[in-house]
Amino acid sequence: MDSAARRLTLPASVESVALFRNFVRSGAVAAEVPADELEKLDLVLEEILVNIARYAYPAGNGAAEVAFAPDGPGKLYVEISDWGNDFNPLDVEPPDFSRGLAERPIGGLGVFLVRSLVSNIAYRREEDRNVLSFGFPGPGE
Amino acid sequence: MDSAARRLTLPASVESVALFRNFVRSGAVAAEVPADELEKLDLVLEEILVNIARYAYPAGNGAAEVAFAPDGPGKLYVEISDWGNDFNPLDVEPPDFSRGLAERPIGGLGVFLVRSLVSNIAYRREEDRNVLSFGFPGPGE
Amino acid sequence: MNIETEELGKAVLVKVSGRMDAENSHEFEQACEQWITRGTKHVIADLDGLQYVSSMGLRSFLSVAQKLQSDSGSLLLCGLHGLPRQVFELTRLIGLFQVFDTSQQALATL
Amino acid sequence: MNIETEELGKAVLVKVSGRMDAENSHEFEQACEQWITRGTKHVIADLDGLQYVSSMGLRSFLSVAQKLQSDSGSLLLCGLHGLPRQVFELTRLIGLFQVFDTSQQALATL
Ligand SMILES: Nc1ncnc2c1ncn2[C@@H]1O[C@H](COP(=O)(O)OP(=O)(O)O)[C@@H](O)[C@H]1O
Ligand SMILES: Nc1ncnc2c1ncn2[C@@H]1O[C@H](COP(=O)(O)OP(=O)(O)O)[C@@H](O)[C@H]1O
Repeated sequence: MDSAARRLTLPASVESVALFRNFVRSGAVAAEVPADELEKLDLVLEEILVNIARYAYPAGNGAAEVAFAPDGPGKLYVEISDWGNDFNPLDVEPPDFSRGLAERPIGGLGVFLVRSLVSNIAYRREEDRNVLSFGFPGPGE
Repeated sequence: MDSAARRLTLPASVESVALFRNFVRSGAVAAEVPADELEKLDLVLEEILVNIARYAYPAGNGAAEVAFAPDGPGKLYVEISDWGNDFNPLDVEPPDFSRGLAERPIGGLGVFLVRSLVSNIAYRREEDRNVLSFGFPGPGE
Repeated sequence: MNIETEELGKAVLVKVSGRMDAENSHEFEQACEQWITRGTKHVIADLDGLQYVSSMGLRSFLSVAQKLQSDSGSLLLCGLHGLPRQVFELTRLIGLFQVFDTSQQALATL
Repeated sequence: MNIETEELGKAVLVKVSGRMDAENSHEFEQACEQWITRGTKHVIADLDGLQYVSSMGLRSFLSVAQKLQSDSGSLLLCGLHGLPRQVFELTRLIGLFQVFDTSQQALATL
């Protein structure tokens, strides 16, 4: 990302999610992302960051990093990184929609929601870092 | 710095100073730095970050980064980086206190103030990055 | 998030408002489980005041619904709109729940 | 930062309160320069309400004092305390200015 990027690194914990959200929200407002898209952006950030907090560091403490830059009118480019287990969320299978209530697994919806709400999502492993990047807003439903 | 570090990167500009200050202040409060030291911490951050904004990037845009971690009870360890001109602020000569008002240079007090208010200040060049680190509060006057 | 509950005879009405996220969705689950252990069969979740729900909230809805169904009860939803409705639609959870406009309509089916 | 000015006969009183930093210290300089161009010789800066001053603020005080002195005037300070006093002391600027407790005391010396 170029020098217009903003970047925040915090411990990978559920408590950090609100700080990350406020950080990116300020950038989204500055980039004139439509106001009615901001809660969707919150949702995308929560899903990805809660997963990093829950799964990336089995041993406990590690960090998460969020960077963003404006990406044309009303658009934001976002990158989220961690230094945990090598993990590509784009490899997660979509939920099995054929199952009824009783058999429906309780989890497995977070990555699917993220993919539904952003554009140009991409994953790369960069040395010891997982980097997930995407554009926001998504293509619209 | 270990994984308890928080890190914020923003454009090197006077407008970013307030965001950096709030960021570090929240960490200082969490680390139980005494409340009456917080404005001194603001001052140290302003002096260093305004210098980066004014002098580090002659071509204009560049970034500044602030990281901190708790450092024992009531203490914070802080690192401030930029990717601009190779510059060691510890090489700056102290102000010439012998001059009277008319001959006194208008500038040259910022680095001196920083050195007076922090502890264990150190500079290192790390690849293309200037890193200034220090402990806060300083040793007391 | 704010939770208010009310007994309505055949069901318990649980009004959820505000933001339901990773930090607080367990509170909804706990509130429902207290009623379930006391013998409640049907819970009507009134989501009219709900602004935001993430997948951790969806987990809670699924988990409560499965518990109620396993004892021949049900979780009914009403007032779903805005982003929360979109989230239920995107994840197709909408098809697994009975969804009503108002709590009266939900109650009338029991 | 807030700036209020008042004519006191031989001097102009400039009350500065709040935080004087890199973003706003030029406002103090501008306020003083307006009076200087109108012929004011002495400025009394009342810093009783000043909580914070950084080196950019010190630059402004020095610059105004030098301008006044070059035309046989002076910048007098009063009400200096707390962190701003510490900053004037650390940088030894305190020895370059006449510093009083109150604006009356400053005015009485002119
Ligand atoms: N950052 C991560 N590191 C390792 N594994 C992950 C990460 N994020 C997600 N996963 C795995 O992918 C699965 C699907 O994630 P998700 O769709 O968010 O659903 P949920 O977390 O509710 O199970 C998780 O159950 C977990 O096994
Ligand atoms: N980050 C930096 N990069 C390059 N030069 C710097 C930097 N910081 C300070 N300097 C140089 O050091 C000098 C002293 O800085 P300082 O004590 O803050 O006083 P001032 O900025 O008011 O002159 C500056 O005038 C500038 O020439």
